[in-house]
Amino acid sequence: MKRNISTMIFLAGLTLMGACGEPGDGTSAGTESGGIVEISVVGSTTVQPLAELLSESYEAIDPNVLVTVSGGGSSVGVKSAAEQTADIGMASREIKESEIQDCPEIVVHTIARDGIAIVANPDIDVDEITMEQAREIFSGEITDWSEVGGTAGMITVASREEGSGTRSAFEDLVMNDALISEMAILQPSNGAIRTTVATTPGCIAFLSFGYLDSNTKPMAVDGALPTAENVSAGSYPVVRPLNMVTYGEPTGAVAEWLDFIVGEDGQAIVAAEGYIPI
Amino acid sequence: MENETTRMSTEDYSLYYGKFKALNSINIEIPSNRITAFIGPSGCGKSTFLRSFNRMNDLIPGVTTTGTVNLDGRDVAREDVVKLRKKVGMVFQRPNPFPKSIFDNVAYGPRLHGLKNRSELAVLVEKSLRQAAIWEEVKDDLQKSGMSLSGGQQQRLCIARAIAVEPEVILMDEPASALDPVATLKIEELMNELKKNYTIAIVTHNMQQAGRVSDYTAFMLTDQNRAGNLIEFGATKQIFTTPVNSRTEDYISGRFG
Amino acid sequence: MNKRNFSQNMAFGMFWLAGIVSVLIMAFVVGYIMVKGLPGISLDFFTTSPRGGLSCDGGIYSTIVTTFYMIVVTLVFATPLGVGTAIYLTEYSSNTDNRVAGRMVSIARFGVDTLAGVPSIIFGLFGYALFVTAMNLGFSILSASLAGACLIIPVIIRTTEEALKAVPAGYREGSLALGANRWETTWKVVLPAALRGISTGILLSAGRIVSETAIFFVTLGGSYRVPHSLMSGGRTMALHVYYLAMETRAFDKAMSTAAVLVALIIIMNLAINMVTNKIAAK
Amino acid sequence: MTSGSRRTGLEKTMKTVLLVSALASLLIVLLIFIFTMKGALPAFRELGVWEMLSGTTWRPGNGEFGILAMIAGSGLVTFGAVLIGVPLALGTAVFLSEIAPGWIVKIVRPSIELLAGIPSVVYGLFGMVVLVPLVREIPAPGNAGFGLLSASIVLAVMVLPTIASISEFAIRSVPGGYREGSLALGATKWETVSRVLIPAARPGIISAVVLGLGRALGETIAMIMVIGNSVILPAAITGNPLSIFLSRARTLTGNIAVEISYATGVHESALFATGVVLFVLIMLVNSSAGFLLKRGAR
Repeated sequence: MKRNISTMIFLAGLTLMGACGEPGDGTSAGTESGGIVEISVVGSTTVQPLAELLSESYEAIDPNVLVTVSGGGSSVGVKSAAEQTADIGMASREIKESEIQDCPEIVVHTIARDGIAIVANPDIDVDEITMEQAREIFSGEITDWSEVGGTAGMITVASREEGSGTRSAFEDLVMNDALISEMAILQPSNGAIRTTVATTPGCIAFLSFGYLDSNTKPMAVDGALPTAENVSAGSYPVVRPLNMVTYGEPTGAVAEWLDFIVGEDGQAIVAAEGYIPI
Repeated sequence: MENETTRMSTEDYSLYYGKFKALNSINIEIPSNRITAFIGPSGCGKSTFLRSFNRMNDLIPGVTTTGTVNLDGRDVAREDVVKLRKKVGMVFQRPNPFPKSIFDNVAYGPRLHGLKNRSELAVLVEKSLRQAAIWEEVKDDLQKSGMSLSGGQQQRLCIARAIAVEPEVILMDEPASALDPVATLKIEELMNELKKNYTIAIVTHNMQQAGRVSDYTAFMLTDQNRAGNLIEFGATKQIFTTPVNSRTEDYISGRFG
Repeated sequence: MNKRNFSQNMAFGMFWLAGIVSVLIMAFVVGYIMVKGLPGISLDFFTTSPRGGLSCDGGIYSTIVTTFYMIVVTLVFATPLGVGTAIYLTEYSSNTDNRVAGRMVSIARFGVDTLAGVPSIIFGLFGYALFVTAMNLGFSILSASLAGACLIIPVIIRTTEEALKAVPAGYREGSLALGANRWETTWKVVLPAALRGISTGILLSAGRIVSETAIFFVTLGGSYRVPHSLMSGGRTMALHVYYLAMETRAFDKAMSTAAVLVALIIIMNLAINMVTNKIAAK
Repeated sequence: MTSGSRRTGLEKTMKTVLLVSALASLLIVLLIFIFTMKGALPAFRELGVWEMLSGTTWRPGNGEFGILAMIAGSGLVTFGAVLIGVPLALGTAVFLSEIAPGWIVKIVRPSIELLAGIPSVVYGLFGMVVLVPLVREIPAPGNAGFGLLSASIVLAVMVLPTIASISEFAIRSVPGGYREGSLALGATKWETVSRVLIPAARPGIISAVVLGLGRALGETIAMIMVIGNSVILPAAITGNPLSIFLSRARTLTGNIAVEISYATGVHESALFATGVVLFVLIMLVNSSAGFLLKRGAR
């Protein structure tokens, strides 16, 4: 009987202790166990596949490192780095002022840039729109393809959900203060957006460069097609950074991995996946 | 009855299900090493009364009692229920062997009460099975499941299981009502053997059975409030031939019930 | 009379239709997934881990491992609690010791009924708030199992209760009459007799863990590496299907993984039916 | 220590242990309530409970957190699922318990059990690649396939097994005497089913439907894959009022799952508030079963 009570108190204590949070060890360095250094990476689902690829390539070079990449979203990524529950946080957007205020110690490493392409269903016969038209289409003012020079047909807008890094970048860069139409189909991921655009007649959406393929039709904006070359040349305007966030300057294996990413081999992978090297 | 020693007795014993009085102030003395039969129509409370001796009624929510039930002069309510049930064994209406081997069925009780030694257990199991007159039928395969036996064998296995904890009293709640006549006869013969060593109380529907096997008979009947009363208690021969109470006579002669 | 026969025939026709439609739906869903998914399945598919980020090459090895871990760890948490609760509710509820015990039973019963109605996304939200964030366990097998355990505890309780209730009362009486106490009776007689029933409950729960996505989406992290400790994140097969369909270019792999998942569920159902039939045969 | 006192000690210990485990479920429920409430409190305080419940606009970027559209979305999709699923489920239940020959039962019942076991993500996938394109074929302006109809069909299939198997059990549990009594009076089998069996099994059927409702309200992953997730009050898109089902919508569950990854601050809190609303809604539905049963018993 007594033992039961003490077990319960122990468990309750454990819960409370956990609730207070454990202090981290100061900087991001990875966790070593049994000769293997583990780096935990958490955050944006846009960066996740790229980070996975980068970790696999790096582990081929240094087998003593194990990088585990988890999703959770950009905000969770920044929070995890700030609270040191992960070695690295991933964010597919700029780090917000409020986030830096909450934790001034965080250090941002831009590992690539990502263009955001405007894509349409392959059957659409419009090849180019202006920034202004894009704004009006996504805000719901233009509702028919004939208004932008195509064959008459209803425009169906698809968009990422509110809060997504891709969406907030798109809103900053394209929408200015206009709001994306409430009628838009909202999908919680780039993959779902691509499927939606590819299969829905008259559909238009925005999509991270990494997800472009022949099933969707990229549109030129103000005369520039969404390609890495045009981004590098500065003619394609819709671009956002892909960031890694650490708590303090990284050391050890974490620093080495980040160096690998921004180095030649890492950036080659970035380019091969359709993103823009820095 | 003067020459008998009393093994169990009740004094002004009443039992209630919630507010409903099921047994009304029963006084009885059950003699040692004899078979005492409880007879009466359905619902007269004879099974409930039998289950009072090993406090099986404790399991039913809302049961309260007044008066006392005594074993060897001591109130069973004050006794540790585990010790009480070790001294007062029970055999149920439907044979209820556990889904275990024959050996484990019989060894179940002794193991509970702390006997671990394998060879001592084996001796005890054999002795119990012999006493229950089933040894010859099962000795070749004690690892066989108790459930695989016939109904009559199962009931004798249950008797062996009850004997194995070396009780003083064995309560039998209509032990043969689910069995065929041949199996019933075997159980009755067995009871006659067992009374040498044990005190037996049996509830039965079957008056012929009571007449055949018991030394004493208690006749119970419900009163106008549906509470069970002890109407008459005496030597079986006397109850069946010269009952004092007219209601006993009516029941015995088959005028009701 | 003819009118009555006519309405009977009409009605029965509808019932036949309903039964047939139900089977057709099953056949169509399962058939579609299998037809689209099976061509992508080879031995390699089971023995290699996903790799290659967005293109998601490779197989599903690590997700099988994670699924297995999740089943084991979740059951370790949930089984004692679930079986314990069921025992208390069925074996101890009739105890007349005191009023408090009766009150406890109804309080516990209320808790179980409420828990059974909680939707899985709430378990996910709760797991995220308590285990991932407040207790600092991060996206890990541990966090996800704790949240997952909340989902299956009611399943285990319900099936165990049914199994215990199916044990004949005579077993309990027989044991108690031999001087066994409640616990000895439960442990030595009732539980062994209910074991098959309880094991179907555990299989059923394992199935729920295999199928669950919403909870793990917000607590498990989704790393496709082979997990190496309770604190590793991971990706179950069901979660992998979601990621494949929603986050990568590998839609065909999503179908193949879904096919494996459905096959696994079919096998588990067959196992459950086998166990139940054996109980029925007894 | 004697064997007897050790046995008694074990008995008492186990009783406490079992009681503690029995109370664990309640503890979990309380913890869930506390943590969800704690998360939701800032939003309720800052935005107002009523404002949230009655607000139709959800634009976290603008600080607008109305969840009425999601409540409507959850309600409508559940209604749609009931409309499609309940007749099918009850029909199947009657078929299995009263009509189907043994060998057919042996095919139908495992099929339904299998339907119950298929992961919701697989239903979502199936909905995405099969149902959505089919629904898209319905000619109506703005119909993209994603929406309430696709979601309702998927959901109907998902609740079918729950409702069918519990109802079947309820009908089977009707005492055989009822059946024989009715048939002996010259009633046809159909009259027996419709006038005797179904009324007698009504409590079980009601709780089956309510349980199915709870399931439907709680479904997440399959919903976000097919419903379109737009935060709008669903409305008919053509003159035909039924076309409301071609409208896109978002469920309460979907709102949480879709945005929790990105949310911080009030936004995150508003998602916990969504969770509280969902929790309360499901509790109401589940307890209504008890209420309906009591009324039915009278």
